Amino acid sequence: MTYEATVIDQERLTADVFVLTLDCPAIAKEAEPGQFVQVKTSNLLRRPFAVMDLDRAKGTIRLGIHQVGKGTNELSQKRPGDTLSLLGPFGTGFSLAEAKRVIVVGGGSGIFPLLHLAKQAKRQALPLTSILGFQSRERSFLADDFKDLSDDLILSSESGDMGLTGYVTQGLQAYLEDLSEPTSSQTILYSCGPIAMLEAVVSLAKAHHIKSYVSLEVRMGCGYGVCRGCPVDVYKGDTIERVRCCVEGPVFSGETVVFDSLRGEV
Amino acid sequence: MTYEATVIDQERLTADVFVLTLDCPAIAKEAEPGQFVQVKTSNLLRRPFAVMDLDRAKGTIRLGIHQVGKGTNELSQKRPGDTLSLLGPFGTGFSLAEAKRVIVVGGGSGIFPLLHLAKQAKRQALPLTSILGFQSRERSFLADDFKDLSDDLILSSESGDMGLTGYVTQGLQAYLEDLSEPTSSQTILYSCGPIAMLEAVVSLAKAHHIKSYVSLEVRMGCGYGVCRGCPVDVYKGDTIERVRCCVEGPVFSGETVVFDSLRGEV
Amino acid sequence: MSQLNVMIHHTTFRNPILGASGTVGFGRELSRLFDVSTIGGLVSKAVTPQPRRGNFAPRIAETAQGMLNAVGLENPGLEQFKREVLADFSELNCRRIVNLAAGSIEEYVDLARELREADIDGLELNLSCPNVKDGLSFGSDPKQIEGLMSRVRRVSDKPVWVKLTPNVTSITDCAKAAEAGGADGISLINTLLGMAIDIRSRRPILKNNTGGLSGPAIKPIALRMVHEVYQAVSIPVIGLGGIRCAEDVIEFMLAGASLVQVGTLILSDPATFFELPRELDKLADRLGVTQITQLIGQLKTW
Amino acid sequence: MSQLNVMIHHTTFRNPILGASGTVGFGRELSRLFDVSTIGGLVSKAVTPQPRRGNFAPRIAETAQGMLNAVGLENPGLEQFKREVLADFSELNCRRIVNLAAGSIEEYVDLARELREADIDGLELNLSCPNVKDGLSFGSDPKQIEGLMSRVRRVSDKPVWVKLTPNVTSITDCAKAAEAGGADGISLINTLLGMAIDIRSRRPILKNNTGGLSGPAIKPIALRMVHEVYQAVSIPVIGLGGIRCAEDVIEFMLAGASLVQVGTLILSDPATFFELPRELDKLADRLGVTQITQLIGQLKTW
Ligand SMILES: Cc1cc2nc3c(=O)[nH]c(=O)nc-3n(C[C@H](O)[C@H](O)[C@H](O)COP(=O)(O)OP(=O)(O)OC[C@H]3O[C@@H](n4cnc5c(N)ncnc54)[C@H](O)[C@@H]3O)c2cc1C
Ligand SMILES: Cc1cc2nc3c(=O)[nH]c(=O)nc-3n(C[C@H](O)[C@H](O)[C@H](O)COP(=O)(O)OP(=O)(O)OC[C@H]3O[C@@H](n4cnc5c(N)ncnc54)[C@H](O)[C@@H]3O)c2cc1C
Ligand SMILES: Cc1cc2nc3c(=O)[nH]c(=O)nc-3n(C[C@H](O)[C@H](O)[C@H](O)COP(=O)(O)O)c2cc1C
Ligand SMILES: Cc1cc2nc3c(=O)[nH]c(=O)nc-3n(C[C@H](O)[C@H](O)[C@H](O)COP(=O)(O)O)c2cc1C
Ligand code: FES
Ligand code: FES
Repeated sequence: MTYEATVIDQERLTADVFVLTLDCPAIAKEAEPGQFVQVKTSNLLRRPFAVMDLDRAKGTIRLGIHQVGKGTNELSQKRPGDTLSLLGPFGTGFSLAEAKRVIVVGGGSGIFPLLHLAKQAKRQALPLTSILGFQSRERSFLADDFKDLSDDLILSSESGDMGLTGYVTQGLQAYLEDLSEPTSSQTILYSCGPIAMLEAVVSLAKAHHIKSYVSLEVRMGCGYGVCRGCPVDVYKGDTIERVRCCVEGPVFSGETVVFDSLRGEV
Repeated sequence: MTYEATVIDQERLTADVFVLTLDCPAIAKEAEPGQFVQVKTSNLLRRPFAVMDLDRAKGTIRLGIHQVGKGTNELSQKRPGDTLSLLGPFGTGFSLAEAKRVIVVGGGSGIFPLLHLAKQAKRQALPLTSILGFQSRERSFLADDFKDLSDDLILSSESGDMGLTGYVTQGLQAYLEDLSEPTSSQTILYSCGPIAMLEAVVSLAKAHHIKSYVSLEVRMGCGYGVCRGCPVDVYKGDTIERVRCCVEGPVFSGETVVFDSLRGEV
Repeated sequence: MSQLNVMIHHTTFRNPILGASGTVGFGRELSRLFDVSTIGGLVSKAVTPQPRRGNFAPRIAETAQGMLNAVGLENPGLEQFKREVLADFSELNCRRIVNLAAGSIEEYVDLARELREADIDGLELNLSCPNVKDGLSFGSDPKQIEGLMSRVRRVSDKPVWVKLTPNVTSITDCAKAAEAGGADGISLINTLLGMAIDIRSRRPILKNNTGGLSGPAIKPIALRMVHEVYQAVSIPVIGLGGIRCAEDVIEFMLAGASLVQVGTLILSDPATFFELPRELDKLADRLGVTQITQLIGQLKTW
Repeated sequence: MSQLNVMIHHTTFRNPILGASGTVGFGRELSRLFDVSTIGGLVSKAVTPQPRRGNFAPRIAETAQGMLNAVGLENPGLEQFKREVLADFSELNCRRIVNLAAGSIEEYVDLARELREADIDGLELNLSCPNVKDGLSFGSDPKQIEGLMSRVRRVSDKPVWVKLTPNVTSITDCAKAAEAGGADGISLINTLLGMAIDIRSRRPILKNNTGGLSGPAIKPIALRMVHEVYQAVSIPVIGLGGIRCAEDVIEFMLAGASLVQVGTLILSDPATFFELPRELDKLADRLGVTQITQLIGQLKTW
C-alpha cells in the first residue's frame, strides 16, 4: 500500500488546477472510480486525492489537483522525474452495478473523481449525462474530456460566460425536469463537490426519485481506517450510524447522508 | 541586511563538503574575513556560515559547507539558478592590522573562514604560513588554494595518508618550536575549528608568546545580537565578561577566551 | 544485532516500540496490511463503559509539525468491545494493551474488573478526558489519580499503566500519585490542548472547538516530562510524543523511557512505523549499544 | 487601508504588532537596521534587580518548527539598565514596554517602583522564572499572582501586563488572579518547558538541561489559551506564540487578543516582522475588515 511514484507529466489546466501523471503500476491496477490515494508532502499529514484517471497498460494514474493551500501548492512544483510517496488506493468508490443510465454531477474539484467514473461508464456502454459547474470559462477544466465521453453535456458557470448561468444545480434541475418517468427509474446519479452542493444535488435527486451516490471530502487523519478522524453520519433505517469516510466512504448513497453532521467541512 | 542571493555554482570538494557560489553584490562588497551570513533553509532557525571567499568585482561570495545535519543537507541540494535568503554580513571578523607575519591554523570546516583571511594576507603581502588538518587525504579540501597563497603549508591527517600524522596541533607545535624569537613577536596566529582544537592551539600559541585570534562556532538564535543565545566568556583584566559570539565575535583574542564556559558546544 | 527486548513487570516486549492509543484502532486494519510481529505491541483505542459516537466532523486539523484531533473517544463501548472486538485484538501477535477511558472512578473500576479475565497484556488508563461531574480533569488532580489507581488495583491483576495528560502544572505530582496508587507504569504524554482557527469563517476548524495536539511539535515537552517523571518514580515510564525515527526512540529511552509508543507517525507513514524496530537495531549497533535496555535513563545532565 | 490602531488602557498602539521580550534585546540592534515606527511596539528583554549573566552555552536548540532557549535572563540589572539603556529605549518611536523578572514579590515591587518615572508605555511582569525560595513558580500559583500584582499596583501608575506561563493546569485561574490584582492586561503565552537530547553525547543539548519552547510548534496551545482567557477576564489580552504571518495575527485577534507579540520570527526573519503591519493591512482589506479592532474576540465557536 506504500508506493514511490515517479512524476511523468505535469499539466496545468487553469491558474489553480493542474494534473499530475504518475507512474504507479500497483495503484493503476487496483484503483476503482471514487477511490483515493494519500500523497505525502513536506507537511505532517498526507493529502487525499481521488484517482482521476488511470492507464492499466502503462501503469500510470492521473491526479487532478486544485491548489488551495500549502500541500497542493507544493505539489504544483513537482516536475517529471520527481518522486512522490503514495498510500492507497483507499476507500469504497462508485459502483455502476445497478446503473442503466448514468448522470454525473460535479462542481469544482469534485469533477476529478467523476472522470474515472465517466470513462468506466463509457467502457460499459452506459448512456451518460455529465453536468458540470465552474466559476467561469477561464476556470473551467476537463470539459472536452467529458464531452467525448457523454451523450449529453450540460455546463454551467457562475459568471455566466459558459453554458448556463448559475450553479451546477440549476443545470441539474432543468435536466431532471425534462426527464421522463421510465428513464429516471433506471438512472443513477453520481456526484462530487462541496458539501452544500451535494446536499442540494441529493435533494433534487430525491425529489425526482433518482438514486444518488455522493463522494464526500472530509478532513482525514490516516485515510485507511485507524484514527476515526473522518466521521460521516448515515441513516441505517431509523437510526443514525457514524462511519468512516475513508473506509466505508468516501462514496455514500446520497439519501443516507446526514448532511447536518457535516457543517464545517468544505 | 536581507538579501535574495542566486546560486551561481555548486562544487563538491569531498563526500560531505561542498562550496556554494552565490550572486550577492551587497555582501560581497562588505564582508570582512571572519564575518558570516545567516542562511535560510526550511528549518525554523537560519544557519550561520563564514564568507569563505568573495569577488567584489563580480559581486559573488563563496560558502564552504560541511554537511552535518538537516540544514546543510538541504543546502547540498541547491543548484545554479536556485535562490537563497541571506542575512548579513554579521560579526566582528579577523583583523590583520597588527600583523607582520601570519599563521593560519584550521581544522575541518574551520578551514573555510581562513581562506578569505589568507587571500587578504596575500593581498597585503604578508608572509603566510598555513597549517591545516584533515581526517584523511580523501576528506581534505582547499589544500591547493592554500598552497598558492602560502609561503609555508603544513598539512596533517589523522589517518596519516597526507602530510604529518595526527592532529593539526602537532603540525603547529613542530612549526612553533622551529620559530625564532624575533619572528614570533611579529607573528599573529589565526585559527578556526572545533572548540577542543582551538583551546589546544591557543595554549600552544601562548606557550610560544604568539598572539592568537580564534573564530568560535556557538549555537545561535539570531546572529545579529538580539537574543543573547550565543554567550562567550572572555577575560577582561581580572574579571570575566559574557559577550555575544555573533556581535562581539565570532573572532576573539585567543588568550581572553574562557574555554571552560564552552563545554557542550562543538 | 542489538538485543531489543525489554522486560517490565514480568512482561517481555520483543522490542520497545508500541503503537499508541487512538492511532492503531483495534489493530485490525494494521494487522491486515503489516506484520505486527515486528513491533513490541499495540495499545487499543480507548474503550469506554458505554458506546460513544464521539464528536462531529471536522475532527482533524493540521498545525506546524503537529496535528489537533478531537475524535471524542468514539468507540463501541465495553460490551460490544468484549463481544465483537476483543477476540481479534487478543490474537494479535504482539503485546496487547487496552486503553480505558471513563467519567468517574466507579466506571474505571468497572472497566478494569470487566477485563480481568481478558487475554491481554495490560491496561492503560487514559486520564485525560474531562470529568463532567465536577468540571475537573481526573488527570490533573494527584489525589484523584491515586484514589482511582488504588481502586483499580484492587480489582485487577493485570499490569496497569496510567497515561497522564501533560496539561498540568506538575507532571511529577501526578506520576507519584499513580505510583502510590499501585500503577505498574506511567505512560506520557497524552496530547496538549490546542486550537486552530479558520480566519475566513471565523470559526475553530474543529467542530469541538479545541483538540489534542500531537506530533513532532510536542516532542521537546514530552522528553522533558519523561525525564522529570523518570527521576520521580521507580516504576517504568512509557514515553511518547512526536516520535518519528529511531533517533527519537533513543532520545526517549535516554530520558528514562523503558518503552515508547508511536502515534501520529502511524497515520501518515504506517510502513515507517513497522520498520522502526529494524532502524532502532541498526542505530543501536552504530552507537555500540548491545542491549537496548542499557540506554534507559542514561541521560547525563549537565 | 484598514484602521490598524488599537487603544487599550488609554494607550494607542498604531498597530497591534509588538516585538516580544527576549527577541528584540532593548531595541538597539533592530532600530539601527529597521524603522521601528512601522510597528506597534517593542517589549524589552527582562530586567532583573541585579545583573544576571544567564546560563552557559549552548543556550539554543532547534526542534520541529520550534526552538528551545535557556538564556537564563541575562541582562545588565536594574541600575545599569536605568543608567545606560533606558534613555535609548525610551527614544524608540513605538510603544515601549519593559519586561520585568525577579525572584520574590518584594523584588518585583522594587523594580516597578524604580521605573515609576521612566518614559515608557508600560510594564510586563514575566512570571515564568522559577522562584528559588520555595521551589514554586510564581506564575503557577493564582494566589501569589494576585498578591504580587496588587502590590505592584500600589507602587506604579504605569499600565501593567502580567505575562503568564503556559505550564499550568488552569491558565484562566492565573489570568483571573492577575485581573483581581489590578493588572491592565494579560500577555500569553510564555514558553513551554522542554528538552532536547543529543544521542551521541547522551546529554541535553542545552547546558541548562531544559529550556523554553517557542515558535510555530506552540501556536495551537497559545491560541487555545488566549481564547480561554479572553472569555474569563475583561481586561485586554496580548496574544503570542508562534506568530509568523498576518493570518496568524488575525487568528490571535479572533481568539481574543487586542494586541499580539512576535518572538521567534524576529530571530530568523526580522524584515518579515517589520513588514507584518503592512501585510496585516492587506489581509484585513481582503477580508473586508475596516477596523482591526472589529476582529477582537470575534471567534464564533461551534
Ligand atoms: C477522499 C478525498 C478525495 C479528494 N480528491 C481530491 C481531488 O481529486 N482533487 C483535489 O484537488 N482535491 C481533492 N480532495 C481535497 C484535497 O484533499 C484538499 O484540497 C487538500 O488536502 C488540501 O491540502 P492543502 O495542503 O493544499 O490545503 P490546506 O488548507 O493547507 O490543508 C490543511 C489541512 O486540511 C486538509 N484539507 C483541506 N481541504 C480539505 C478538503 N477539501 N478535504 C479534505 N481535507 C482537506 C488537508 O488535507 C490538510 O490536512 C479530496 C479530499 C478527500 C477527502
Ligand atoms: C559563526 C559561524 C560560522 C560558521 N561557518 C561555517 C562554515 O563556513 N562552514 C560550515 O560548514 N559550517 C560553519 N558553521 C557551522 C554551521 O553553522 C553548522 O554546521 C550548521 O548550522 C549545521 O546545520 P545543520 O542543520 O546541518 O545541522 P543540525 O545539527 O541539524 O543543526 C541543528 C541546530 O544546531 C545548530 N548547529 C549545529 N552545529 C552547529 C555548529 N557547529 N555551530 C553553530 N550551530 C550549530 C544549527 O544551526 C541548528 O540550529 C559556522 C557556525 C558559526 C556559528
Ligand atoms: C487521532 C488520535 C486519537 C487519539 N486517541 C487516543 C485515545 O483514545 N486514548 C489515548 O490515551 N490517547 C489517544 N491519543 C493520544 C496518543 O495516544 C498519544 O498520546 C499522542 O498522540 C502523542 O503521541 P504522538 O505525538 O506520537 O501522536 C490519540 C491521538 C490521536 C492523534
Ligand atoms: C531567545 C528568547 C528569549 C526570551 N526571553 C524572554 C524574556 O526575557 N522575558 C519574557 O517574558 N519572555 C521571553 N521569551 C519568551 C517570548 O517573549 C515569547 O513569550 C515566546 O517566545 C513565545 O512567542 P514566539 O513563539 O513568537 O517566540 C524569550 C523567547 C526567546 C525565544
Ligand atoms: S481518516 Fe483515519 S479513520 Fe478515516
Ligand atoms: S545569536 Fe542572538 S545574540 Fe547572538
